[in-house]
Amino acid sequence: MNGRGGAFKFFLFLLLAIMAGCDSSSPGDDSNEMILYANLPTKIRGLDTGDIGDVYSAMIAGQFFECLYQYDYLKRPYEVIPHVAEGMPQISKDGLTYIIKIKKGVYFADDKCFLGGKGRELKSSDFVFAWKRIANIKYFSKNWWVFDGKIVGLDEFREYSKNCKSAADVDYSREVEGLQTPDDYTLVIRLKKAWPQIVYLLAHQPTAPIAKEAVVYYGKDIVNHPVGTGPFKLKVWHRGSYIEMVRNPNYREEFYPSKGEPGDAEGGYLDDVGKRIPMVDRLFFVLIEEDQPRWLQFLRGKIDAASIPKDNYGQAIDVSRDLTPEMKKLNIHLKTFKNPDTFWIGFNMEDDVLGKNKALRKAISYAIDREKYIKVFWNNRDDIAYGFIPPVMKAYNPEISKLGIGYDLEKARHLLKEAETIHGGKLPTLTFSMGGADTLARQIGQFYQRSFKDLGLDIEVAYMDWPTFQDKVKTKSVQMFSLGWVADYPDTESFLQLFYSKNVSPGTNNFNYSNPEFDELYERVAVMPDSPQRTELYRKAELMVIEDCPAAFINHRVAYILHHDWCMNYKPHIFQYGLAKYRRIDMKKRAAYKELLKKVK
Amino acid sequence: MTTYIIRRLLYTIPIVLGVLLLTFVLFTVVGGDVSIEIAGKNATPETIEEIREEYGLNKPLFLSWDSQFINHFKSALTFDFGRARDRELVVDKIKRGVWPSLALTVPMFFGVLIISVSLALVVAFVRGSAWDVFAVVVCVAGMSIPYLSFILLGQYFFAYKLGLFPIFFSPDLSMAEYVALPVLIGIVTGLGANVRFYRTVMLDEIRSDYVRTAFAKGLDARRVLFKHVLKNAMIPIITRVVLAIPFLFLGSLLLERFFGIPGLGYLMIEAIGSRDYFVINAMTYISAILFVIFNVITDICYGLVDPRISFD
Amino acid sequence: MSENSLALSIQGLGVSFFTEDGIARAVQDVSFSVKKGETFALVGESGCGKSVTALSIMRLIPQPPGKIVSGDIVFDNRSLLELSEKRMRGIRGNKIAMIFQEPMTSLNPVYTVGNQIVEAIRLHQKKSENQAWADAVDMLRKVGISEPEQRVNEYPHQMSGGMRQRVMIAMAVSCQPQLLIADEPTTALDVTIQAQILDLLDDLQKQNGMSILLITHDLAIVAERADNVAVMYASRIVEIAESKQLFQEPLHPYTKGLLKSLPRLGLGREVKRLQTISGTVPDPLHFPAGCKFHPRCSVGCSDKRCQGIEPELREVGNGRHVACWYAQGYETEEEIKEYESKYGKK
Amino acid sequence: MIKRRLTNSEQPKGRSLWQDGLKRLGRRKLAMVCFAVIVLYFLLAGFIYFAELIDWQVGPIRWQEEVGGAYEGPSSQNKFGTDIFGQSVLRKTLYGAKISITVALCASFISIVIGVPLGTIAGYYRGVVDEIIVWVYSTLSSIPYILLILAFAVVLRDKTLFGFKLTGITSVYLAIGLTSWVGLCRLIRGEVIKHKEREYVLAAKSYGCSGARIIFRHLLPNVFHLIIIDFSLRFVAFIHAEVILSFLGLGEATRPSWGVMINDARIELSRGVWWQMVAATAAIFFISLALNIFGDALRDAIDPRLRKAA
Repeated sequence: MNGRGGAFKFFLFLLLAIMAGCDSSSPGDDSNEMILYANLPTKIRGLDTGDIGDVYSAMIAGQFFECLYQYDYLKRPYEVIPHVAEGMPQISKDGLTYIIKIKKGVYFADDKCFLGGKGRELKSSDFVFAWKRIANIKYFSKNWWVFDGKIVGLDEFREYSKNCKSAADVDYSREVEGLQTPDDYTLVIRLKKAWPQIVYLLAHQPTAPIAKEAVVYYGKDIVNHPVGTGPFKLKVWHRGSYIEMVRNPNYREEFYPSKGEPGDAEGGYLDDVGKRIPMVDRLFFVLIEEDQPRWLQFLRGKIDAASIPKDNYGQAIDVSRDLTPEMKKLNIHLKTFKNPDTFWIGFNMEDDVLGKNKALRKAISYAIDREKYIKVFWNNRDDIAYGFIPPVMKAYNPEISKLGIGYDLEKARHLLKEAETIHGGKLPTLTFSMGGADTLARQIGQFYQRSFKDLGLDIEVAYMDWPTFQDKVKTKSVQMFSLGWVADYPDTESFLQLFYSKNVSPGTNNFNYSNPEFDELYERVAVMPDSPQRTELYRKAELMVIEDCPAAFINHRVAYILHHDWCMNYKPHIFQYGLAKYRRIDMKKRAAYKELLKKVK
Repeated sequence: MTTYIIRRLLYTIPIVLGVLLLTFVLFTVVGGDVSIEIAGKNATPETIEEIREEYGLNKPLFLSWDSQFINHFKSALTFDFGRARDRELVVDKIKRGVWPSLALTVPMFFGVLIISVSLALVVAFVRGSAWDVFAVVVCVAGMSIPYLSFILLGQYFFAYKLGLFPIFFSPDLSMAEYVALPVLIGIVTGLGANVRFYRTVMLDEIRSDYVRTAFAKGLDARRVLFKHVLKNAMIPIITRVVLAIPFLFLGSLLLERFFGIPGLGYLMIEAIGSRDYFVINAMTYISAILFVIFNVITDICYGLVDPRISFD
Repeated sequence: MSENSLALSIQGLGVSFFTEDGIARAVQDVSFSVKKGETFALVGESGCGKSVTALSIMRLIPQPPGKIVSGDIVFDNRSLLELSEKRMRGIRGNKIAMIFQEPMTSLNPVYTVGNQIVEAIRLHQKKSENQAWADAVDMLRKVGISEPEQRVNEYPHQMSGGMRQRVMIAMAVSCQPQLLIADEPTTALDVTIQAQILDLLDDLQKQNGMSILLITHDLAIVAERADNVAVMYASRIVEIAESKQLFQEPLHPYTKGLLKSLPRLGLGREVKRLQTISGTVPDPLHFPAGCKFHPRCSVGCSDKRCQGIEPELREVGNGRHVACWYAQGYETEEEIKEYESKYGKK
Repeated sequence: MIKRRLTNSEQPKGRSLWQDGLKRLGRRKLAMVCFAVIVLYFLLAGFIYFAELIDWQVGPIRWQEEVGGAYEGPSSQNKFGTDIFGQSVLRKTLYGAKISITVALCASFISIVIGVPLGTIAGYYRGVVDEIIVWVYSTLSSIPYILLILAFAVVLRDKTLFGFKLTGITSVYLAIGLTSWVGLCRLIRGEVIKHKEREYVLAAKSYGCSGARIIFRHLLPNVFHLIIIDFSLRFVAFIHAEVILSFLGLGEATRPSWGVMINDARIELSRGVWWQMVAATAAIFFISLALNIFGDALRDAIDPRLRKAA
């Protein structure tokens, strides 16, 4: 038996050695430390603020980087307020020149890229550098659309960068006429044409300033080293599992907002008014991509907040859309809010069958039982989309349920007959592409297939992974496809540009929709400042699109978020990222949760 | 011995070249262009073109000194796999994923090995008896249940229902805590095939003449099994064990996925989901290299266990 | 014959193998005894059950599927079949040793020969490691291996077949056994080496006074070396006799056939055509009814009694035993019926 | 000595390897039960093909039909319960046999079509051809199998090959088939090399048989049993591979397959919906068990030597 005993000891030894080798010391030993455990539902791409192209990367980067402007945390409707800017911009009468003052005493976090490792003060030239960098084509930023055709001289800078050999050869000292820095605290922006959405975009994550020192020092590795002026610093980024951040000790004096909307005081959002932020010392973003483990980790108190998976909806929410007693016993709070998004089945307008056949597109759109769809897949939470403007937008048309397209199988059948006449015979089997092959995607695909079968139309669903799907959409090689859009800022223009003919694939107009009348309207409305008149035009544009039917709009998501009661100041916000600085954690309550859990069980 | 190793290593060169050719054909020739995916949702055609240039996708495939094929070779031979889709160095990703993967697979591996070799010895000793039949039937039954079902049920009962183990990785857990259940599941799923394999190995040895000789000497069964049989059985065991080591580095695709263990298996699954050929290519290549190296090590180990083999 | 003069006595041994294809009665009703100091040969074609008989003595029948179903084996006045496994281990390798046919595979390839001999010595004798190694070297020298000091540290694969068989013998006789079972010890070896090995066995027998149970299919060996011979055919002993008698006057047709198939040298210039026994050894799963040899027998093949009733091994005078109706002198069916009335139907 | 012809019954039968093996196999009750199970699965798959061909609307074909509400547990009406759309899990499970068996059959077919000729050619002709073939399979086998399958499946998916669009199970069995011929090829090569030196081949050569004739008339029949045994054991692995590929989103998407069902059950389990998972697992379990036991029995019966290779 010696052989076995020896081997077993060896095995134990190895096990221990490995565990000792990579055991991260358990954080939170210091009981005074305030720690937030947030969930990161999907892996993020990188933390180079100029290249951030998705919500979750922005959510993380928002803790490190600060833009000129931000949205007020508490006020609704959403209002832009200064962040590192001293005040709102001074706008010239023609709306083409913006003068923006920058706060003094804003420092970058300490980092070894700076001389002596001490973060230096933020200067106006950091913005200019950051934006030229986005313009630099060799940098391949996903965010060029922000500035495309907007700022005087920046497009020329982009042209110039094309001729450079590599990103490193691009000379950032090259003058861009529309971006001037009279002094370190003043930024002058000159526009080619009116751009009323600019303040929203100056609050949009990719436009945050970046220190040239960091870009030079880290080179391509900048994706791993976010050096910003924000309230937190990156400590550990374990891409496969979690991101750990700590409070930035150099962070300037910032305070919790003092005013909110009615009801905020009752909601407990005003308990910390005037307190210095951030309040949390340490932040964990734990990567849990799948619903089930996330939900269970939440129930066990391992993460502070989580959305409700569709398969556990019944466990959390009762028929009256309130928390179930089980959740209430656990002191769990529910926050619901409407997302600024729309999901649809898009039609490729350049497709031979679909493009020329409006009746067919409409027939398909009328054949979708959106209510059932939302019931089956989203626990009845979401709003039906009759048009593309989501209800949270100011331009949302209250009459849209009557004006837009909803479920009407009779009408759909009628239209289909018409469509067959237009087509001149029996319609071929259409292909519907889905950017995923997971269970949900497959079930949704099946749902549509059944819906269209009821209509009398055969479709074939092609499931593919997201990259392939994207590739096919961008190369116009799909017929029907399932996609959606989340607004980056609270201006309906964000949706309108999706139908602008100059944005056809590989741009954002994946429908390849082209209507000169709409284009003309879009060009007119895009430069208009906010006014009731503009809202009217937005609605007109929406109806125009609905009539042409380049897509069957399905739903607007409504989020149901649960959080534990130790997670204070949890007010949902749909545009601002980097909200951890407002949060407060009651560590005692969290510590007591284990007992509570036992008691409830 | 040194010359033997060198000669043996030289034999591996064509294999490595073969692997390079295969990965190139798979991921570059058949796999196709990835520039659009990199460019993102607001991409312009010119950005896509620039990306193609940056990644060398517009170069000729084969017939040029600066062809993609030659570059593929160069990068593989220097272990420079470039950057993944998220612009992180592929090498960094792999380095980081190795430890969690090993923390999962090494205990699993030794657990399976020790339990299954011991069981196999016992079962081989009582061969032909009802216990033997029972063991074989249980093994085959275990092998017949899909791996995925094992994991699902294991996670469901032990973590969700009974709450005996953590459900998922969490930064406040020690590694021992969060690998416990996946290791357990891994061991249980691995036992069937392994016990059966080692039983066959042991039976082959037990049927040998030298075992009869040993019994004829008057040795008891324990001595015969542990002294004589086990050392001879070491040869097939070592082959299996040493050749399994490269797989340890790969982690476990499904277990890591289900338990959120940030290892190489998880990395691989994600790379598949996002068609990140850079990562898949690097993983394929590295594991092939490891496999080839461990093949050589296996041969050397034979020499250590089996006196009949000499390296001259 | 006094009991004390016997080294080994087997009575009515039956061994069966229970396989998927049916029960194979490998050994049936085998009885013989080996006197102290003599060489007893068990002769037969391969598959006739002689090796199984040998393994039964050692109680090394692979079990399952094999099983000793009847009979008794008496060694040293003790029934081996009744001993506990532990006591039996004390006999194996110590009182009864065995050497096997295949010297190539019978030694463990991963241990040195010294190691394997020492293991046997230390198992049965209270000797120090060093003493045992010295003994091992001595044994190797005794079995005629040159440079035993070096050889003792070699692995089996470094030796020739003959040398390995010498090592096997060294291992077997290292504890001075009373009985050595040699199961085809020379079959796998070259002819020149065969004689050396057999000579060695003779020498050792003289030195130690042990009995040898020599199992072989080679009658030539038997003629030279054995004192007594038992011939086995298809699981049964068909004839037992003193070696000389058997060669002079074989009684059983099978023995006759075997002897006729031997090349005889020195009988003048005339080279006789060697005769063979037609047909093949029956499969133990499908033994023919009656005398198992009858399908191949030139005498009794068409005889109804031979086809119907199996003859028992019986003394036919002169201390000779044979299992053949003809040899036993039962010429007619009436006689057999009479025999049956005496001894009961088979 | 009188020569005498032996009567037939006495003569040890000159049975062929096959007759002998099959006879022995036939005596094993368990193996025969397993064989019956396998036949049943194949018949089911064949039946579904047939029914689809003639558009015969029997139960499994109508798996898309709503037979009840969403996620209804097993009841007397729906023995295996229903899924999210109220489709019968029983029908889906039955239909899944078609997908799984198609995948495993096609993959086996591909691996045999590649592996056997290559192995035979390499073993028979040796020389440069052999070196190249050995190089190819050494290369393939130096990449961990699961990685190799995944790499093939990822790359092949949604590609168009010779006008064929590789969707769903097509890319699955191509990926499995194109990667799994290696073991078979190696086995056949080794066996052919062994047989090549046997007397009967040398004899055939000596009276002037062509290479092709020797291969087809003499060598292949003698290694054929290996192909069958290999096939029976590999079939199981292929069914299981389909499950994993489906889980990774590389498998069938539009029709129910066992892999897809288990994958779907991953989420359902948390609402206590276990029947889909159990149904699919059981379906896989029984055919795997049957194939495993039958394969072993077949191997033991036909070629006990091979036990070593297991």
